[in-house]
Amino acid sequence: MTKDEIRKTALDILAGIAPEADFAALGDEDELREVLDLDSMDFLNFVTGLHEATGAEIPEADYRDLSTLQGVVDYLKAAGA
Amino acid sequence: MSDFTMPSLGADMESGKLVEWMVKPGDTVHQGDTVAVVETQKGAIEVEIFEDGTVSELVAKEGETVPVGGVLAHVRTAGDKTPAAAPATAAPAPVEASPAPASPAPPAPRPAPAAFARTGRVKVSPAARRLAAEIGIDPEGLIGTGVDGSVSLADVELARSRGTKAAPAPSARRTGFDPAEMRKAIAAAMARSKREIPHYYLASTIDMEPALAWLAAYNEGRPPTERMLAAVLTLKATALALREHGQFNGFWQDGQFQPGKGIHVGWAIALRGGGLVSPAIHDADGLSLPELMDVLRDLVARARSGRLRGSEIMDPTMTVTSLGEQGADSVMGVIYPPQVAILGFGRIVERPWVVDGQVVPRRLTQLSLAADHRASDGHAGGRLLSTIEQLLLEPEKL
Amino acid sequence: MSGKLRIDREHGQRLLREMLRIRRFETKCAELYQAQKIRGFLHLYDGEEAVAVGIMQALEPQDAVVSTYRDHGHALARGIAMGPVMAEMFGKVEGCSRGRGGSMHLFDRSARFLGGNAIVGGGLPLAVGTAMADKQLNPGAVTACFFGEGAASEGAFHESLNLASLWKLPVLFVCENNLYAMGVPLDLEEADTEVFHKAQGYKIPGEQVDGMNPVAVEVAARKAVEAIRAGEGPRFLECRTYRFRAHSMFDAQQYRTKEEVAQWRERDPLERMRAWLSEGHMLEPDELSAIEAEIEAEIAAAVAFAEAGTWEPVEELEKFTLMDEVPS
Amino acid sequence: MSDDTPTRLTYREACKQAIRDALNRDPRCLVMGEDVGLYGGCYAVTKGLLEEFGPERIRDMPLAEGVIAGSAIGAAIAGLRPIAEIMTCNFSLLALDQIINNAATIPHMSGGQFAVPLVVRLATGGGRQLAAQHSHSFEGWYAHIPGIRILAPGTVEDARYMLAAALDDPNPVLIFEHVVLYNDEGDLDPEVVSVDIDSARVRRPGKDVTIVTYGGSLPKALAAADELVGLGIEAEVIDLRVLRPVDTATIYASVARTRRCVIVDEGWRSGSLSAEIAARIAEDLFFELDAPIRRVCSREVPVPYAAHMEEAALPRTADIVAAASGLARPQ
Repeated sequence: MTKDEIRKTALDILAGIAPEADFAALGDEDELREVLDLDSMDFLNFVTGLHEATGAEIPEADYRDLSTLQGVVDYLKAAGA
Repeated sequence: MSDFTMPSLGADMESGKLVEWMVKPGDTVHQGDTVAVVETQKGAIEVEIFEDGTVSELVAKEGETVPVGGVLAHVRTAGDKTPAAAPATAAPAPVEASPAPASPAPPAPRPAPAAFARTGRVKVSPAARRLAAEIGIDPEGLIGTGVDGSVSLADVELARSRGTKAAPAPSARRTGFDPAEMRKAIAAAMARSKREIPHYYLASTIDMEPALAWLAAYNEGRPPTERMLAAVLTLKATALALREHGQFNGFWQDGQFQPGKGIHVGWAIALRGGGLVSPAIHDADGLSLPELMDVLRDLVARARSGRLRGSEIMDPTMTVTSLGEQGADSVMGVIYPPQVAILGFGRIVERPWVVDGQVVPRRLTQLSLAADHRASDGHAGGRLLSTIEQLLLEPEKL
Repeated sequence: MSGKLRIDREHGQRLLREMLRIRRFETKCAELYQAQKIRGFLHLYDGEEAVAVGIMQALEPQDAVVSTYRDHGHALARGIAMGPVMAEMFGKVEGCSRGRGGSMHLFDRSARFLGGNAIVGGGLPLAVGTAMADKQLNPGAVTACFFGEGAASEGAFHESLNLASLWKLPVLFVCENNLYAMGVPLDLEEADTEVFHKAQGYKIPGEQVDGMNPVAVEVAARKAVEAIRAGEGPRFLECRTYRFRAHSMFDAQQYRTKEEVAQWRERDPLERMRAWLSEGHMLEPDELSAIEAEIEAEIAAAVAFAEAGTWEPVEELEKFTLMDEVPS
Repeated sequence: MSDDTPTRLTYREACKQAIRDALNRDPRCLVMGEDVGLYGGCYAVTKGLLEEFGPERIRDMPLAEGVIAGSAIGAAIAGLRPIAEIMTCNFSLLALDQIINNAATIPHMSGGQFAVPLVVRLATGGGRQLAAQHSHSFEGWYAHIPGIRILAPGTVEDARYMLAAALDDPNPVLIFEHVVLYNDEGDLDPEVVSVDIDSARVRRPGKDVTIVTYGGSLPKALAAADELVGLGIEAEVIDLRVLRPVDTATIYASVARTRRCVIVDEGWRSGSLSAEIAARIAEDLFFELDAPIRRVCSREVPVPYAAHMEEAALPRTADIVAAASGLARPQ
């Protein structure tokens, strides 16, 4: 997957979790959980979605790397997605 | 023959709108089957039936608003298959010679349920009904000040001026919640709670380190779909504690405490766009942690899509609210009547903590209890908190 | 003009021809009714032709005619073309009332034919009104008002005779006394069965006429109209006549005997006229054949005209309910 | 209209001026009816006209309503412009056959060959202790009939100018004059010299409730509107004027704004003109309504003689106030 594809995949998953959010206004460095008001269940669902879309394992210890959209893209790219 | 009636899905629900029948006359139903979808202030609710039998007649029509207690359907139950027992004073009839009646006895006149005085449909003027549809207000939920108590244009306009927002266009089955209606329901319930329930409050700080460490170890190596959240541990600990402290698990009704039948922990779920719903996790004390996680995941998803079941709305015997990682340090909850207690878990924070005489950083949470002083005293509340703390310190036993 | 009328060959043949036109036309109507080309009520004039034909001889184009529901004979004798009359009965827009009136309501403005009127006695006040207007706007014009003897029982009859006499209006009241008000015999409906006596109560000169004889009717009509035009006020003719057919197409005729009908048929005005003309050498057999052939051709053309007619568009249903202007 | 027309005059005088005007304007025009000449008219509307126009133009007639109407119809067909007077609409039942079976049908039934440009004036209504055979309101019945126009002048202006419009109309026009209005005075606007006979009029604007009425009930409706102001209700009063064909557009425009409607009709409620108007509002304006339609009609009895009984039988201002306030301020 290209970075753009990863980015789009991540945004699609987030849109399913927070359908009301304005993703156009979402910056690459914004704290996702804060800006999108994601609770732990939401975040788990996000991780689950990424796992299912890319096959990446994403252990809990790596959650902190997924705090921003840029982080998600970099992490998954590095994970071989 | 028994009546399947409009359930009370909340302390302040007066009526509900039957949106969809999921059964038809002749269908066999079993206890727990969802048979209808009812739209309430809290959104569309799937309503279950609580006995086995055969649907003989659908009394309410789709689209009809029925008061709580009003008959939705007639159900022929197992007992109907044999003739009614003869009155004690009648001469006993020989059992073998007693034939099944050729046709069912005519139903006895059914007295109107005493719970509601407002029978029949709500009167709404044509103009009011049209405006309400245009701006997405359910006019039948408004107070009518028009002719014969009808909901008039002015009543709808008043509702609009009070900030009622447009709801999704009405459809045969609505999903999601109307935030304005939900706000009203919360307002009514919370106002009643603060008016009627003498709350007392207790709080304890709990060391979550053992639980979180256990959880991290559990989740490690598991794919995301099998991972658990800390909430599962707190829920399970609470459920188990309630087994020991039954005076917090039940309802204050008719001037006395009525213990809950089972431990059905209400889990407070914040909805996107505002609002809150606390559906029950049935018999939470009997579920394993992975089972509990599955239930929780499903419940949150359905709550947010507006597809909760009636029993989930009706049944909580006690409520747990968790502020998660983004919230405040602690919460002093407001009890949802007629429950008698609400537990709150504050955000988990890392703080200095003394362990074995050493100050060490630990992840802590504030556990608080708001309880109905009519049903329990502070001493008992303290013991409840203590039990939960002990359980969380030994997560492997949960 | 004296009470005698000199009938020449041409005039005599005209009377016969006019009566024959009506008779043959209505025979065709009865056939077409049974073929369901004509619907509604159909009242035939069979036997009474001498009245219409005799009266119309005395009228001028400026005069008005108010008719009854048994109006085919009046309309044809007044000169309304057979085609539009037949088309009216078919309900076609080419009919003389655009197909809105049917058999009982033939109208023709150019003939001042103010309609068959299906209310017994309904036409009399109307005729009084046209006469009243004519007296002022159209001096010398006469309104001939036909009605049956059954109408003499109606209040409108008495109100109209009274007013016409009171104001000396130019109305010729023509009572077609065929002895039955639908099925009620004359002596069961009238205290005084000499209907013309009633006119005398209103000081209207009246007389009884043999309605089976066109010459007698014409003689009486000419005399009456002459007086009316002279400003002497209304006149009243009671024409004793008889209809050979039923009241309408749906009538078992239980109120009279076949013998009675047979007796009256012996006085058939057409047959008497034909015999009288033949005996007086005013009608040769080949002339009669020619007349009959012409009439058959006229009827065939009228039926063809009606058949070829069109239905008024339903969009025009409400047209003329309220008029946009007074036709001139 | 003559120069010396007073600006303020009675309804009766307005009717008379209208007739005089018509007779002066058109030599084909004449008045025909019972006691229109020597007697001066049962309600003195034609008083003095016999001397002015002579017996050919002001024709006293026998007491025979059938031939009054019927001969007027024939005369109209044959070119005159009669103004027939039927003393009261109660007597017009004797003329019903001619009006309905001839006047209303001949233009249509003849395929448009004959018009009936006739005007019939009739007194209508109760309120003068004339009891049951002189006090009934039958204009609603006549308004049922296609082929005729029904007018109900409720103001001095309409009494003065509707007749000319009616005579100009090529159709039979029945003008119902309410007996209690004859003595009412009103001002004539010198600028107005004609009125239409097609439209209803808003006699008083308001936003809270529409009161639809006509003829003799119009003053009651206006009085009720005055009283309603004290209750904080602004009633709009619509004068139908023309009962057939009824001007629904004006009614609908008003009710669509006020969303409430009271219909005041001196006819009996059952099968009345008010029923027709209520039905049309319900058919065409249902979704605009914010309250049920209400009607104030005569009680379903023959109008009695005794004053208090008669008053109770007819629509009263208080009834209209109660109906309107019940809709606009239900609680």
